[in-house]
Amino acid sequence: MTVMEQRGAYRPTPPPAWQPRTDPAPLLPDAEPYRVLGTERAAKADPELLRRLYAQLVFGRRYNTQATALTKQGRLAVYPSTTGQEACEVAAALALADRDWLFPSYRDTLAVVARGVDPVEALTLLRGDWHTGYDPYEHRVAPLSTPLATQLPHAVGLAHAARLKGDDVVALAMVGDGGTSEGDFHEALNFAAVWQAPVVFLVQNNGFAISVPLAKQTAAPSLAHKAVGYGMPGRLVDGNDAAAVHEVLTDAVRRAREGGGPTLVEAVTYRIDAHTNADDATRYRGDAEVETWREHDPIRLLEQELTARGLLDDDARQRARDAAETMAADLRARMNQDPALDPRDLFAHVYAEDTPQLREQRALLEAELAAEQEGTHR
Amino acid sequence: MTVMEQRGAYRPTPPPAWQPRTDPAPLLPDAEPYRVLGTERAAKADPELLRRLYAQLVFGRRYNTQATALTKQGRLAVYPSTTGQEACEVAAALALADRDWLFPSYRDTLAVVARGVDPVEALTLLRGDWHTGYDPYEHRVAPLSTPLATQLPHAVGLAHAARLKGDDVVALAMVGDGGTSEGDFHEALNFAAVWQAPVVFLVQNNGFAISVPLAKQTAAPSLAHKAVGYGMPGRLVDGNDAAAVHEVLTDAVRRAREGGGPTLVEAVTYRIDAHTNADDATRYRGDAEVETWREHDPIRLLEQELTARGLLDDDARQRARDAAETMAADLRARMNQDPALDPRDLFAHVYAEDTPQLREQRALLEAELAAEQEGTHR
Amino acid sequence: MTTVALKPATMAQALTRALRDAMAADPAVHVLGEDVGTLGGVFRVTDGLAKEFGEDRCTDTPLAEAGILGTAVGMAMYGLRPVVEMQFDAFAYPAFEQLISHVARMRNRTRGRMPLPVTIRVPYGGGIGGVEHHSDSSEAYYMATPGLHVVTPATVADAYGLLRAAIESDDPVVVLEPKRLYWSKDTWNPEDPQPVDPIGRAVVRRAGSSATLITYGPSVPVCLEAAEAARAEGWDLEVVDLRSLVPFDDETVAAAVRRTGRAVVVHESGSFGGPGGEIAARVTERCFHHLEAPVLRVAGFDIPYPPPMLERHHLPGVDRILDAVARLQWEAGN
Amino acid sequence: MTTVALKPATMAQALTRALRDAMAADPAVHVLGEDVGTLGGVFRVTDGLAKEFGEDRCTDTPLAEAGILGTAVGMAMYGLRPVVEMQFDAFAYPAFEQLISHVARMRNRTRGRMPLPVTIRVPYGGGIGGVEHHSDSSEAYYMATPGLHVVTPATVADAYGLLRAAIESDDPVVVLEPKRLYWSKDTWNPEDPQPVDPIGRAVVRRAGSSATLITYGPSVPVCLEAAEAARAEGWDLEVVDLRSLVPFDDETVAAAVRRTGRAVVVHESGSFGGPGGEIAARVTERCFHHLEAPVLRVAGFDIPYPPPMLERHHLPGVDRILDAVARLQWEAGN
Ligand SMILES: Cc1ncc(C[n+]2csc(CCOP(=O)(O)OP(=O)(O)O)c2C)c(N)n1
Ligand SMILES: Cc1ncc(C[n+]2csc(CCOP(=O)(O)OP(=O)(O)O)c2C)c(N)n1
Ligand SMILES: [Mg+2]
Ligand SMILES: [Mg+2]
Repeated sequence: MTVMEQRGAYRPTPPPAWQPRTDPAPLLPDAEPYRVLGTERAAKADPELLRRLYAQLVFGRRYNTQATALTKQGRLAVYPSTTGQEACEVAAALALADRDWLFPSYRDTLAVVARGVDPVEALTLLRGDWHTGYDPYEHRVAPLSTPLATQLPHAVGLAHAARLKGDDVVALAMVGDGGTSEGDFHEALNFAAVWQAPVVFLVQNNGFAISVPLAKQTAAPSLAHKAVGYGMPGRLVDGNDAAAVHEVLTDAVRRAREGGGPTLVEAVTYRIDAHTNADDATRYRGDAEVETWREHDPIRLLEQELTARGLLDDDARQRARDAAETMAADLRARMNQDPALDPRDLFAHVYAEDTPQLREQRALLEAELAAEQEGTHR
Repeated sequence: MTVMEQRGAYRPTPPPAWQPRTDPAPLLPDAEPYRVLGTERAAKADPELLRRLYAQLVFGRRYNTQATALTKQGRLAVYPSTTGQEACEVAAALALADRDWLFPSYRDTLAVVARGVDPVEALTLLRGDWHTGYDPYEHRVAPLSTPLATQLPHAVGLAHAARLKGDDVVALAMVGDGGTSEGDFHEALNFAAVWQAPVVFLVQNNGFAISVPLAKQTAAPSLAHKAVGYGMPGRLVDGNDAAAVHEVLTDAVRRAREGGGPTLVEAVTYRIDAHTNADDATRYRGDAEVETWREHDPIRLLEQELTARGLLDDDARQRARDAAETMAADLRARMNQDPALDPRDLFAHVYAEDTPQLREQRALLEAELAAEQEGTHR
Repeated sequence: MTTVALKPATMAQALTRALRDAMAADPAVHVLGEDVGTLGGVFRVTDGLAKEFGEDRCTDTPLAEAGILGTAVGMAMYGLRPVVEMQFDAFAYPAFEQLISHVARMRNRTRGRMPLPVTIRVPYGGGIGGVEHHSDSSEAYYMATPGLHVVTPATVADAYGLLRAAIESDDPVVVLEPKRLYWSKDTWNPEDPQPVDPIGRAVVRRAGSSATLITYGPSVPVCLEAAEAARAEGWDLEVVDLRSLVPFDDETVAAAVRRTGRAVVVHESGSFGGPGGEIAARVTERCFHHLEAPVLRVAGFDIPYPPPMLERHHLPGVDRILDAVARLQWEAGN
Repeated sequence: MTTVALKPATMAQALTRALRDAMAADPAVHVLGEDVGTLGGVFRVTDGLAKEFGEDRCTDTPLAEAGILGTAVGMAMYGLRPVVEMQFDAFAYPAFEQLISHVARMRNRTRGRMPLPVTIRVPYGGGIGGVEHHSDSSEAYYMATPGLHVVTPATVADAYGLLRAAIESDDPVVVLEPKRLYWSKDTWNPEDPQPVDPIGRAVVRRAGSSATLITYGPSVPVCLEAAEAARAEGWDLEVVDLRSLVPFDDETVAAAVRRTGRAVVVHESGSFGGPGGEIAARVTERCFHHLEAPVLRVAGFDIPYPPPMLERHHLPGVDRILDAVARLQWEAGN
């Protein structure tokens, strides 16, 4: 049976015989972002999971501050920080099984690292080295996508292919609030719903696309409300509540895995740092706003919960900090080494096999390198 | 005050202080397509309007059959018929004031004609003559748009510009069900809502995009459900009920004119003919389905209503038919004349002024034409 | 071995056959695009594939070209070999970001770890009386995008061979199918299709000694016709069919031009910024001292594609080609 | 008349000034794009415009390039003169369908009744250490699209003049702004900006007699540097700055090449299918008998733009230019 037949073929019927094809009600998001921490629901959360999330958040925050520091030392060309968004980044990675695929946007190196990729390999793009430092097939992490929203159809295609092959694989694709305005967002969600592809779309609504606030990006009640227009459920979640994001994503992944099709998740969060180290956020927002969000810090929220319930002792806290510091020290040390790039590699992977034209150009470059070497260059 | 300020600036607030920015409920379409004819609502409809719509539908049907006949005689290269969709075409034109703008898709020559454009001028594209036979500024009708959905951002931009200039102008843009899948549909609706542009989007859901049925195009409850994801109202209407389409579009145009912003209207209708004369619809659909829709013919629906209420006598019926026949005879006669195209015009309007390169190429063509003339061509 | 009689077939039929054979040979080959399933494509090139291989192998997609190519990228990432149909030349433009920013670069970006064996079929060019947006010669865009292969057949046999080779390539290949040759016939044995040539080889379609016409796709038959007509004027013209624009067969082309000392590049695409500039420049770089005259270009005009009623004035025909040959400074040299 | 001292200004400042002057001169001029309002653009070229003219004149749009250009088309239809900013070269690709299928054709399609005075600003090219998608040389795509004008400044004064001319043009103009020259300084009098040259005129930046370097945009300073270095080798190189790629100034370029008899085209863009092929071909067509050697091309390689750590090996520099000059067959002629 084809995917189409499974979903039941639609034949046009004249309005007198009209039947809504899908019930819209269950597709609409709740009016308020879903929360777990600080609510009754927290009691039902697995303490082990909460502790794991906590350690990962601490790790993630340290990763963010370390990477930002590396930009100041000129060791990273640019770094888009996820400080304040660690709950989304970490939950995205943790909600997936090993065999699943992650499709990160350019901002999501933390999710990539949380999925198991070596931080140095995750950062090659941003240090000015080759684009993808890791093998996408090793951890099933697609290359970081710079052109916004273009990774979403890739995730749909991969998930669809896996399903056609009978493999039990889910793809989770990440995008920003700004990215939802791109045509590729629309086309990807539509394909996903029509094909009932096992894919989860996570929109991190961090309030801004560089300098542009959400009000200039959309007039929708929420970004999650876009889901009904594709015939998939939309979920709104507090993006700084790690337990909530994890639960909502895990549900969506399970649903996709069981053949229930795609889900759109909007996580409401905030970009505490500037767009990147090169950006000056004071040009477009005030400190007061940032302060409000610092109050709602993802680590603090989780720490409060854990502490209140006696699930976090000083030891565990220290272990989390130590692990983070070990990573940071290692990252610093290894990023301080200059990578050795071979200019001849410029031609190595343009095609499976060099064209005659590239062979000529490689020879030209080799002559230039030889002249440089011998100091005979002009 | 800028448009943005009028709409009220959104500042990100942490989820604990979350306020839905827009109430989604009024944006959602009804579960059933809106109908007037054959319901109690019909009693409230203006008899004069109904009679006018009737005459226009008869005219439109005749236009469709005549244009289709012209393809068989080789007088039109191709014709995408709107037989069965006349209610949408006619209502779109009639819902607009003179100063408003119509943005037709490639299928909508009938709407263009209903807006006042000479049928011969409306058909130049389809007879193989220059693309736009009419002056877009004379009747405020944009050129027919072949690349699907690309006309939608144009409509938004024009409406936005008019509003910025303080002009009381609304744009109505037409698109097919298939066209809603394109990225440009998404981007246009989003811009329209963010800018609160005075624009109305009319989707004619005629069941097919060439051979592809709606079920392969979308999994949404209805196309009108896409509206809420942009923060604009979505309306679902019986596209074969001329009174209903006219009422819904008129409301949406009024709303836009009054500063209420854009509306998405999905008119449920059916393409009775093949995609174009070149298409073979039997490859992808059965006669039975077509027959069901013939029962729900827009002319018949309106005629039944008018007749039942004694609003249509034989005289009026005959007058409508006569007007349509006059148009058809005139169209036949004028389309049977070969238009005289001057090859030199190939260069006339590429730029305001020819580039030196085009001047050289024009000279080449002129030499070729001279040789052809003198029979000295090889 | 039984001898099979050569049967006439159209280019469209050869393309269908190539898709069918590729799908039969490799379950990873999937066809997707607008109307490719039930309808068999607006040019019927995918006719019968959905029936034979199922709708999951030959899929009618939603109407969104970036989505089609973008999902094909994802499918290729997972090991499939998608063959995408863009319905017409101008309707490939919405997919250009996916094409340029991802399809052409994924192998390079991942240092060879994530190749994308995606085939992109684009019916292209004019001469079919199509309305605006249905007759573009868009090859310049593809040629200017490193990471893509670009091929275009001019014969029925090449249509089969190049499409098979494209699908077998581990790199993305744009297959430009000349619309006006879809119904051109050739005797071709579908039971024993040509072995698949590697992509990147031009072929001399007609040997000649006076001058070389360098051309491809829809202009090949026009050049052959011009070469016939040229005999009356005492010119013996050579015709080279490039078949592959990327990679470019410098060897075959330069050898031909060195033999004749004169060359004209012929294509439908506009001249300015079109393929002819590249071809003329590389031929000149390689054959400068063999050239009796500059390499000339015969092309469509640098205008948006004209309406059907005027297209014959736009498209390079026999006369425009021979006019150019006449300008090859015969007094000076020969 | 008071004499105003020439002050050093950057190219970015001159562009800002051009926008400001154009907006002040004509209320129909509107700026739109991503981050152009409050932030003043990622390169600060639109800095201060929203403040001075209001957010309705300088508008932060949603993040969607086809939407930006598509709505600009509609605004132009209604008599405005939109100036669109594409944030980086590679982020203009999503707008290519609007660009090719509408912007470039609307005047022609409507027989001159609906001109589209849209200016499209595209920061382009490399040399700034940008990550992938931030350093593309995309001029070949624009050049191959009839109906567009394409200009690119190399000096502060030209940045002002060309942008003003683009906005005043009744046709769509793509303004390619060399990112790595944004912060290049020049003495330029902002109080008395250059009169606006008509689009389409090249300029000889350095007279010379040995050979002509034909170049534009970011490669102009590199060529001037190469010309200085060449003196040590006994070559007196001429440098022509094209300024306008469409229309092309055949007159100035051909005159220069006829004078020197040798030419090298220099640009960052890849060579294959890039602007150099067109330029070399047209120069050869016009100057064949004046040429002592084939017109050579010095360009970036035919590869996706490389990572920052390797870009210096990709970009044409003084050495690669002089190596090419050395190959201009000096033995044969001079
Ligand atoms: C197609 C495209 N257009 C423009 C850009 C330039 N750009 C990089 S990040 C960015 C803002 C993204 O905002 P959002 O999607 O909200 O993600 P965030 O940065 O907040 O994570 C822009 C405009 C791009 N990368 N791709
Ligand atoms: C961008 C683009 N892609 C493909 C096409 C080819 N095409 C022309 S009409 C059509 C189907 C359109 O379906 P729909 O939007 O439902 O409009 P309808 O024909 O039913 O009026 C297609 C695929 C096109 N014109 N533009
Ligand atoms: Mg954001
Ligand atoms: Mg339809």
